[in-house]
Amino acid sequence: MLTGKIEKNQLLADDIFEMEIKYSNLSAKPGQFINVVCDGKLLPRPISVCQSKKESFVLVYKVVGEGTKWLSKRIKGSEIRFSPPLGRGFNLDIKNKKIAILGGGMGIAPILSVAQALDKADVFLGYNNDEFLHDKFPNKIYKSFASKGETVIDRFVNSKVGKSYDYVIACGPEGMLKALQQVCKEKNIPGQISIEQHMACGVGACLVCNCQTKHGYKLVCSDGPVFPIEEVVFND
Amino acid sequence: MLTGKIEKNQLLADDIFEMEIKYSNLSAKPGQFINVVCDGKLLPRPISVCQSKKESFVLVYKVVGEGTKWLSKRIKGSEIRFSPPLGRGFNLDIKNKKIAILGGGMGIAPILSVAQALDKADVFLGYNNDEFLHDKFPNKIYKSFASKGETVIDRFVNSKVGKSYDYVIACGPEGMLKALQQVCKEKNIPGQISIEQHMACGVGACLVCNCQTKHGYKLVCSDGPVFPIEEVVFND
Amino acid sequence: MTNLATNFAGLKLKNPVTVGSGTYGFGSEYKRFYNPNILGAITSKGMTLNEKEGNPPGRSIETPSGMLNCVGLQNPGVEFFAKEHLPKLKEDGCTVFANVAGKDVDEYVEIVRFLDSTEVDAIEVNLSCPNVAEGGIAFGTDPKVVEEVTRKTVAVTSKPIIIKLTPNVADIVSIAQAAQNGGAHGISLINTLLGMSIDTKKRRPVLSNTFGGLSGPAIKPVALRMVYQVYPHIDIPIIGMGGIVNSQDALEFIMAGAQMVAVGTGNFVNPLACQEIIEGLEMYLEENDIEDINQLVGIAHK
Amino acid sequence: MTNLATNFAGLKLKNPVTVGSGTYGFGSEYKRFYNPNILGAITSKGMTLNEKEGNPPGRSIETPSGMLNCVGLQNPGVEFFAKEHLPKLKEDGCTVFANVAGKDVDEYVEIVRFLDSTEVDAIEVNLSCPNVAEGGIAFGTDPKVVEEVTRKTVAVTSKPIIIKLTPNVADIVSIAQAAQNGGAHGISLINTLLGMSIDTKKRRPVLSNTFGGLSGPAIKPVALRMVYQVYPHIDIPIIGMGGIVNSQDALEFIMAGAQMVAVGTGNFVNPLACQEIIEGLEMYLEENDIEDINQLVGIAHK
Ligand SMILES: Cc1cc2nc3c(=O)[nH]c(=O)nc-3n(C[C@H](O)[C@H](O)[C@H](O)COP(=O)(O)OP(=O)(O)OC[C@H]3O[C@@H](n4cnc5c(N)ncnc54)[C@H](O)[C@@H]3O)c2cc1C
Ligand SMILES: Cc1cc2nc3c(=O)[nH]c(=O)nc-3n(C[C@H](O)[C@H](O)[C@H](O)COP(=O)(O)OP(=O)(O)OC[C@H]3O[C@@H](n4cnc5c(N)ncnc54)[C@H](O)[C@@H]3O)c2cc1C
Ligand SMILES: Cc1cc2nc3c(=O)[nH]c(=O)nc-3n(C[C@H](O)[C@H](O)[C@H](O)COP(=O)(O)O)c2cc1C
Ligand SMILES: Cc1cc2nc3c(=O)[nH]c(=O)nc-3n(C[C@H](O)[C@H](O)[C@H](O)COP(=O)(O)O)c2cc1C
Ligand code: FES
Ligand code: FES
Repeated sequence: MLTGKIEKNQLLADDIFEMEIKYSNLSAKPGQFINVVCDGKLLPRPISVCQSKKESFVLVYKVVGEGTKWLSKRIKGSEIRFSPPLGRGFNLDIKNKKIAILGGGMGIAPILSVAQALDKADVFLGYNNDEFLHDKFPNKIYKSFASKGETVIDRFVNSKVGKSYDYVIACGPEGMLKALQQVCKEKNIPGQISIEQHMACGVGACLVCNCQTKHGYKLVCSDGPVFPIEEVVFND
Repeated sequence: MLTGKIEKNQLLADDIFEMEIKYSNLSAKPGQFINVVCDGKLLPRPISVCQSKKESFVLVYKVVGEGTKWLSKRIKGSEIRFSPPLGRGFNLDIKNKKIAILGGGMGIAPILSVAQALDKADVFLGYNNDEFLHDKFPNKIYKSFASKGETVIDRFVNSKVGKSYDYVIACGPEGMLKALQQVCKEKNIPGQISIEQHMACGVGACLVCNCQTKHGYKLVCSDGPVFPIEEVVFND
Repeated sequence: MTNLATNFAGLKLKNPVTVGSGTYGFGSEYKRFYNPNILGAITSKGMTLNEKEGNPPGRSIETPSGMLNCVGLQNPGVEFFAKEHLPKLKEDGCTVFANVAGKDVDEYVEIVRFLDSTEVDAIEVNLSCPNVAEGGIAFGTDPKVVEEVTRKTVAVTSKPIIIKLTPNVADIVSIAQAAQNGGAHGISLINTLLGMSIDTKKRRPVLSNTFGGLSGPAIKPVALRMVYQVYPHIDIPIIGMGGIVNSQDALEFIMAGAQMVAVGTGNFVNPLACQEIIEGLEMYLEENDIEDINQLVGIAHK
Repeated sequence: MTNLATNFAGLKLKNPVTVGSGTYGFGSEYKRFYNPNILGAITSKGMTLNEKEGNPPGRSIETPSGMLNCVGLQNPGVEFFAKEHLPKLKEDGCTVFANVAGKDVDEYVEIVRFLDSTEVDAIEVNLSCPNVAEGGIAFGTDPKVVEEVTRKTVAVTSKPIIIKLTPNVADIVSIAQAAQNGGAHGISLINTLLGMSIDTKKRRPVLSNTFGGLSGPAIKPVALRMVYQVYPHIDIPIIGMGGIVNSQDALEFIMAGAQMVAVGTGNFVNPLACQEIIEGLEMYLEENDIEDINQLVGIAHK
């Protein structure tokens, strides 16, 4: 495990925190995650690397259980332990495409660095209520708010521009990805999505993090977490 | 469980910390303990109340495992949860006696408030190395240092004055209490000692904290932790 | 208005929460925290016919998310209980389950016969205590013996008999069925798992009895599995226990098929655990618009 | 100079540390953390004769100080292993224990016969996986079947056969003795305890297979107890496992009677666990002036 020092750990929005960790050259690719050790919990927690800088990196996480609650209470200066970057990130070798990048809820964190790398792409951000991270995107942004009755998929589909995209990159809750997959299937749009599954080893050794794909089970930690959108088979 | 706020948590000596907790009228009697909740550990940790003031109380504890390590990392202002005072404290209704109060190592913490109540008594403090709490005692003090080859029992026995005591009150490691019991038996001196045992409920319900006495098993949490020195039967 | 009241083996209880035998003494120890009569029932510590001294010191050690104990059935004997503790409990308005253990079938029968003439509301027969060489483990692992003890104890009392089983078996379902065949009115699942710990400094077992019973959240998955496995195979109600410390845990057991739940080690973790669990169950019903907690029993099977 | 080297069932190993089958893949996954050839042996994931898909998603959940899994023996089949993974492991200088499971006695025999012609150093026969309806639980709970599988697999190979037992039994000693009677060269203790978890929001079991295997520190007291119980009753060596995450844990198992220890869930907790345990054992020997780790095996019995 690697060790870094917390430089910042602040509330961004409802229960959502941004943590900056001092550590040189983590060199995570967009879409990769790290396994974060949370005291008192047995297994480390997978969290996407939101920003990977030269001397530090940033995690954005939501408090949903005891591990993330513990994280949220770490103060500046304390040490934190984590794995090297894990998983396959997004393939950014997408040329001559009109790309839409969609992030829903916590799914906004993993797509920030993708959007920064693909700054010509349009970005659709779906919030529940409070917005966060929106000011970090260099792209053209379309926001939607579930609290106002509009999901990010609604926004994407309803947007006139929506019709002209020929590639999507997305991360968000399963319902959102499933809806997007349906839309893309109808319009024959390819793309990549990042999905979640409970993990243990994080490196492809224990086989607990499988997901159903058209080509049989794959491992979210090592074959993913990013998969071609058409490949993932969601539950009904 | 009760909740208090940490006012102070500072290193006193090697691995030994003093924690002051803001809480009104805990009203612990000398020798009583509280069960302190340590995050990440299942069972609360029994710690003697070292000082019980009107608006706060003080614990003095040594870091020996994960629970006490967690305690030592709590910062000023954070909350801490604990039980009401538990166990029977020392019986201070000792009239016309020439009393020696002996504390060895962490056993110095529980006897401070006894010594303050019985300020005519002489106090023998046995340290390993670094001294702590010695400046809080209003009594005449005799110190000894194991690192210099003298135990508190050596000091007590060797002290000329020692011969004239007719009552002892003591707390410390089992070896010390056993040696003291031997001395007291020979000289026919009565007294009270406070002993330790692993606990679970802390209130006399689960029966895991028994100790051997001349009158059969007794419970350290509810019959003790203070027992007549002649009553406890130590292991060989 | 939501309903926490439940019917267990013919007894009307104000809620489905009791305590694990041996973790709550005879009730008085927890009075400083709340009035024990808020519980659906109080389960007494395990009692034998005559007073028992139990094991020497070195009776417990904490383990990851659990604890080991080898109290060894220390108790004042069933007569003392009936004279000293029971009247107080009844005065306070408690429903009382008396937990009993014997060294042989005869002792079980004799204790139950004795308790039949007292005011206890039900008798929980512990066929599982792993600590005492003469009793304990053997009884609860053989379906024939389980059926025999059940049949003989049921025969000498008009009070409900609850058979408490050991989890240290390969097939808990057949054991539970044996209890039902013997005429049991309910089943308690589970007692502690047999475990041990070694002091690497002394290079010796930590517990005075070498082995002890493992309890607490560590064993919850095993306990829950057993309740879930047994539920579809018997018609008598189950008291589920093993690692319950909050109302979410209690709900898991209820959904797995427990008609009642018992809080054991949870009382040590938080002396208010039982009270908070009762409140938590009430809140859950309200928030989820469920009228009666009994609608949730076994719902995870559907 | 202290000695960590050990002899296990006739194999000379550089130290007594291996990994729990199924927690370490086929070794390559942990190469980014350290070279797996530092281990006394690598134990492969569980293999069947033919490729197996395993259970649908929803294969794991964390529990207090433990985890449940129902991977369901997903594996590429033993031939693929021999062709793709084994040569690499041998090239790296690893000693390899191949863990195998069959749906019936014949499949066990066939796999072992196949592996006999490969470079694996020993074969660990899993009689305990609780996840697969056809195999798993039944084998390891009946002494007669244990003896039969052991005898028949030993007969078709000149390699050491290690029998891995399930803890979900009432009497582990008689099962271990059955393995010894069948001619086993070693015993692995323990596989996972059968458990489950319920999602109170969905009111359904969390795992796709309803039940799963409980592993991690939560089960350490049970695992240690079984090693301690079995040790005096057999003459073949034991691989102890269940909740080992650091060298103190490993020492407890060794003192209870384990000739080797395996780290399973511990690898997830800390990917460097095995390496740190090897270093920790070395330090312990030095600090305590013990020449040979084998002097500690079973010392808690003395
Ligand atoms: C590849 C990947 C990237 C992720 N990136 C982020 C991120 O950038 N920001 C963020 O807020 N969250 C992210 N998550 C989700 C995050 O891992 C969980 O919210 C977190 O593990 C919850 O831990 P807890 O202890 O607070 O909750 P608990 O529910 O108490 O956790 C219990 C167990 O379930 C696991 N678990 C719970 N929820 C999830 C989940 N959604 N996915 C996987 N495991 C889960 C935990 O790891 C733990 O083992 C990501 C998950 C994956 C798989
Ligand atoms: C009545 C009483 C009063 C005490 N007063 C003090 C005090 O004022 N200052 C102080 O430093 N220590 C005191 N102790 C000892 C203190 O309880 C232990 O040091 C502490 O529980 C260790 O917890 P841990 O998690 O750090 O260690 P671990 O060894 O990891 O604890 C593991 C388990 O063992 C128990 N345990 C370990 N050591 C002891 C012990 N000596 N006595 C009882 N249980 C133990 C723990 O409570 C826990 O359940 C007292 C003990 C008792 C019984
Ligand atoms: C200290 C202690 C003493 C116990 N004594 C008894 C007993 O006398 N009779 C009995 O049937 N069960 C006894 N048990 C088992 C509990 O009643 C309960 O079945 C078990 O601990 C699992 O529940 P838990 O995890 O909530 O503690 C005891 C448990 C503990 C921890
Ligand atoms: C994810 C996972 C997969 C496992 N797969 C196997 C297996 O294929 N064969 C086997 O014999 N044991 C298997 N086990 C059991 C472990 O090898 C080990 O016996 C058990 O987990 C206890 O050790 P631990 O607590 O250190 O994990 C598996 C355990 C886990 C956690
Ligand atoms: S988490 Fe172990 S294989 Fe993915
Ligand atoms: S700790 Fe429970 S009786 Fe003393």
